[in-house]
Amino acid sequence: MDLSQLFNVAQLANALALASLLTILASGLALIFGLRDAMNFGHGAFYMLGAYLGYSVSNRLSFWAALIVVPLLLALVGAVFELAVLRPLQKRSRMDVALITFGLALVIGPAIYKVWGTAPLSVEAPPALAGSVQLLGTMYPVYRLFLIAVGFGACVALALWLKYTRSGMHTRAVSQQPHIARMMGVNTDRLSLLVVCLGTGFAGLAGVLAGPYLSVDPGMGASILISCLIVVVVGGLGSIGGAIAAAVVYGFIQVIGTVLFPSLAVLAPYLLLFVVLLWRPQGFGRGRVA
Amino acid sequence: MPDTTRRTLAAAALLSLAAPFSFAQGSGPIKIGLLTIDSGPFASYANLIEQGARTGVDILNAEGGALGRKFELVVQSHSGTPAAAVAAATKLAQQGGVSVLMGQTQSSHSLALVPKLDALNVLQIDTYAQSNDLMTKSCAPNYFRVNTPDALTTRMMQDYVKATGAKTWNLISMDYAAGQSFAKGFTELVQGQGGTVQQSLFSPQGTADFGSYISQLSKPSDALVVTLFMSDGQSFAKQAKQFGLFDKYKTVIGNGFATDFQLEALGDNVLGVVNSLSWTAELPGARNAQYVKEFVLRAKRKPFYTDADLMAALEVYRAGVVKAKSSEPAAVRKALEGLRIDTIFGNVEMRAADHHLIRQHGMAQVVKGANGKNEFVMKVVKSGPDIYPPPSPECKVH
Amino acid sequence: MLRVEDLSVSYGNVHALDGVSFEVAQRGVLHGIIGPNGAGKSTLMDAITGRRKPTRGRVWVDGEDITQRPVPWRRRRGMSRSFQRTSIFPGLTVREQLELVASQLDEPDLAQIVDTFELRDVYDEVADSIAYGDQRRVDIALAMIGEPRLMLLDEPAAGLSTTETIALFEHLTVLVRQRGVTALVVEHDVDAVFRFCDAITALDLGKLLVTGKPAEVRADARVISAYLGTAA
Amino acid sequence: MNAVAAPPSTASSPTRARVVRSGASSRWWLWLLVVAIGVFVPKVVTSPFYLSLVINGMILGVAAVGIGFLMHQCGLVMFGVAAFIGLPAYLVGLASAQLGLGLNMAVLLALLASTLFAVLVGALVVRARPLPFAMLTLALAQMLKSVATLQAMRPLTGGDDGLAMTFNGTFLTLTQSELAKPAVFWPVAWIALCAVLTLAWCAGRARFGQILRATQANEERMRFSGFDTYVPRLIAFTLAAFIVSVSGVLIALNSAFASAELLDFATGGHALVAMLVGGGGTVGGPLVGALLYTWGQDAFGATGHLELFTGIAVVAVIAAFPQGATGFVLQLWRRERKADHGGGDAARGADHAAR
Repeated sequence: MDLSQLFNVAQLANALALASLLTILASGLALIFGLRDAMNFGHGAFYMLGAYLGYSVSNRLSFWAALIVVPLLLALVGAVFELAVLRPLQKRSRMDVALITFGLALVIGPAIYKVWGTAPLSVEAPPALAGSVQLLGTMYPVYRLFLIAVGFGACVALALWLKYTRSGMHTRAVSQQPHIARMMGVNTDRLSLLVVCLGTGFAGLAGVLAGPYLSVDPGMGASILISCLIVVVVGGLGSIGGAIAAAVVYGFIQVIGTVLFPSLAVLAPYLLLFVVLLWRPQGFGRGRVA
Repeated sequence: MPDTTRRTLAAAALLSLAAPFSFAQGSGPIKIGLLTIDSGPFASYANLIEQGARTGVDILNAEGGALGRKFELVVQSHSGTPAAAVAAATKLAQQGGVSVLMGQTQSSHSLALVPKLDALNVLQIDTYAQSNDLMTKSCAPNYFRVNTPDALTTRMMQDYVKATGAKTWNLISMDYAAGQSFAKGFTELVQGQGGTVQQSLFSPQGTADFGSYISQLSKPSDALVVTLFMSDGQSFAKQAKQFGLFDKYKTVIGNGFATDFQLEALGDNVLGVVNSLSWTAELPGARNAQYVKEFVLRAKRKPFYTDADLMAALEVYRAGVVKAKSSEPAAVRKALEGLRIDTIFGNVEMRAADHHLIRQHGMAQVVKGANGKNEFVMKVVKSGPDIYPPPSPECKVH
Repeated sequence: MLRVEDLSVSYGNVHALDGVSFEVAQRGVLHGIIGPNGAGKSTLMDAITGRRKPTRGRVWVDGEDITQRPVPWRRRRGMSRSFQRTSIFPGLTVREQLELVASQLDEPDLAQIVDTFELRDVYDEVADSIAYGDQRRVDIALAMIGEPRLMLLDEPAAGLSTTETIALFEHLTVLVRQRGVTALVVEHDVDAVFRFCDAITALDLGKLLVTGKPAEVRADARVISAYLGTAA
Repeated sequence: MNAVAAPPSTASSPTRARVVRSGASSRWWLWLLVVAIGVFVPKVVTSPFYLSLVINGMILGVAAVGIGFLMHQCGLVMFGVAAFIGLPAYLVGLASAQLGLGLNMAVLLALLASTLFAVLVGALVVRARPLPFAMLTLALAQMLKSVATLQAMRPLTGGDDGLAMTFNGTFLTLTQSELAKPAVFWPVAWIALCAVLTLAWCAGRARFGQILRATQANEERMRFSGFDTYVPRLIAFTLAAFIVSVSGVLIALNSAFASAELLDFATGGHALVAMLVGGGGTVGGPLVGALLYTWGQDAFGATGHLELFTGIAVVAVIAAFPQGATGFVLQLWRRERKADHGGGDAARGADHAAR
């Protein structure tokens, strides 16, 4: 396995493409965890719902319309999720909430099969992003560059929102010290609604972006959920900065692993999770939002 | 088609008419069990398989069934794991009263089922699993196979590889039983003809992003062989198009990669790809043409190779029942061994030594059809005796 | 009995405890620890009982250095403590948790402890359903089991009325004298401390002000200024 | 099926203790009687299909009892239960194929190796908080699955195709083909299930269980009461893993086949769902959940709605009745008893035991 494979631009871009998709998904999960202290095992199912809605909307309208409409639809789903599940179960233990979201994922899966059937669907990239372009000597799909741009753009926007807006500051406060923040007059319920909608909206965005990048099939939710959990935990539960860093590391480990030790590549993410959870339980970040 | 087959065809029809008068052992419908998968990557093709089997049974019943009894299809779906397949087969055999099993049995399912067939007292006529083991060490008295195993695909490629004149090869296959055995066989084949395999990559099942593999394959060689199935194949095809990978190769060969029932979803991503294909509607033979006509009439779509394999399996079973004059598994097994049967593949033999149907196999290319739709055109067709390897000594069926 | 040497605890550049040293020589005494909020009383208690690793300094009990010893080892060797925020077993009844701990530390006379802390009437209630005052007494009773030689009580009177506080300290004094237990009491109620304790240590901003008899400490200028701010 | 409801805990005042002790021994005799009768069920229920259906339910029940014990005693949910189902199943196959051991030795080796592995893994993961613990065990199962399907491991485990086993010799005088027949395999599964239920019940009732539940309630106070809290939890994890390993071995013995799917989250998820629906609060709860789940798998399997119904069941159970089906039933039963006697501490005692 000559090493030139490792350092050519295409492999670097592949790692960033995977990292950007995971970042969008993981930051959504980290937000929900930061605010509601709930590890949402249904996040993969939201992502899959986003991909299937993306398929339908881009067929009827256009891919660009889907990029806007689907995250909003998922934000609505997020609102229902917050009001029907997270808020009433605030007092319950973290484990109970996690198990309920696990049950939800089991419900959303078959619901999607009922509507869209079980055959894998293919979503074509819009004409503007369909071709490939010369990237420092090798042909590289335009769509993936777009994906990298959107992925990190979303994260920058999220970081700016957290840093410079009032609701962003409240979010950081609540995720660190919920009781004190409540005493300071932060309406945590209203804020949680906003944040959960944002989190599931991000999952919808990731779903739509995944259409042309990967394939839309019934197994996509479960496979990416485990990667997403690893990224969030390794990044530090509830920390957005940590989640972004962990997503990039995860992307590189996955790509480099595939090139250097193809069969062991599959093990790399799990070893990463084991080492982090045991050696540094709060993960890379400071274990709180941003 | 030589007229002898036409005459034997008429004789077989007569025979089936005469059958009702001879009192057959057992009465009521002859039940055929169909295994389908309801979750995982193969689930999306379950209704396709069921439709193929149901249409085949309807055609046979229209031709008078066997021994004056009609055939009846009993369908049982399961979650797709080998253990679930065994449980579903047990239910069909003990609860459904079926005397033969067929359907969506992947290699791992058939390998798990074979040791149980005797205890369940049921035959299995496989149309799905491709593993070579089922022709060698994992043979069993009650196990028959109609579809083409991997070894055959590799031998089919032999002449085609020589014809392309390509010297350097890249391979990408699923890190999966079928993928592993094929890659090994193909590498030996290429080296045998003085060629070299530059890269042989394996991608775990359920890989979504093939970017890192495609970038490695971008280091060109003369030809590329893709052994990826189902949704993995579809993802690879789409992403390869985005990378413009196929344009870098003179020849691209698919094994289970471009299949007719995925052709529509694959679209132009696979234009020009040559794929091993064991059957197309355009194959010669009166019975084949008649089958295609009736299939389109009943199912409102063109039959794929999976439907043809199911039809052949049903025809083989009918011939066994007619010869044995009973649907009792042990009797049908003895009757089938060495039997020459008229099927849509023509007059073919069910080899006694390893219970494999010696039928044809081919190589087809994806071309833009007259109506603008992509379709397969057979480039090479080989008859069974030319390509089936001699029966393996490891295989014990008595 | 208990010797604390240059004990310090710091988080980054915040020094919650800075070089505190003092000694409690006799047995069967009540030793008060006082100081304004944030003086480091609880941190001192946590460092001595092993709940928090000190960044510097040593703790000796009966001449043996126990600074690195794990918490369960210390409890089995007779060093017990109660908690500022009541820490008992919510799911178990009072009887079950007292009997459980008593079986671990082979307490000879559990009945005496139950009666001393007036727990007889809530004995079979599940801990999280009894009154706050009762819960606090269970917390201290748990620390009393197994004839500990050294007991550290973290604000035992927190949230109790003055009469209840006095009754509590009276019980403590009886048990301490009877069982020869040395009790270190961190307490805000300064009057109770001056009235019942045999010796007192005063802390402020993580540093030791003075250790001595109640009268001396009461008169000490540094203690007055620490509590009342600099004298006008 | 006899759902073993947890008998009321020991009486409160000393005088009643003597009365209950004699009651306890009579309960023991009743339990042994049920076990003895259960062995002859195949004489009554002869249809091989229903027998094999209930056997699958019992095998799943054994795994569910294992993780139910861990959840009830330590509050730790083993998401990666599949690891300890798949590992012993593979080990039985490997021991008989690669090491050529007789079946009895192979089973023993599989259980021992799997339990030893649990001690090693447990030493690491038992330290973690409940949520990271759940994810660590999930990662463990997925890792084992990846190893099983590694190219290098193909000669040993058969990769994706799975490992078809040929046993040497017999398991307690039962040959491989006999083990495959439901009527013959029933006593093996039944005795294993009853042994596991008794083990979990006794461990829960013993002081060991009390220490675990107290540690779960307030670990700091336990440490400050002189209890080491790490070793008991490690022992509880190992015991739970051992129980789950018995389930894995039963699968290998009955189907003589092990595949990577056994290590997949889906298979593990079945045991988890069964335990949650049945109710982890009692020893028998997970078993009832497992039987319900297997029946559902057969009834809804054909319609493909299985996942939908299990999802709804999990959400409903956790939201509405946290103690699961058996916990809910026990509560109703106890409320009547309370209504008849007008209260009394026995009822509250029992309720505690089920907490």
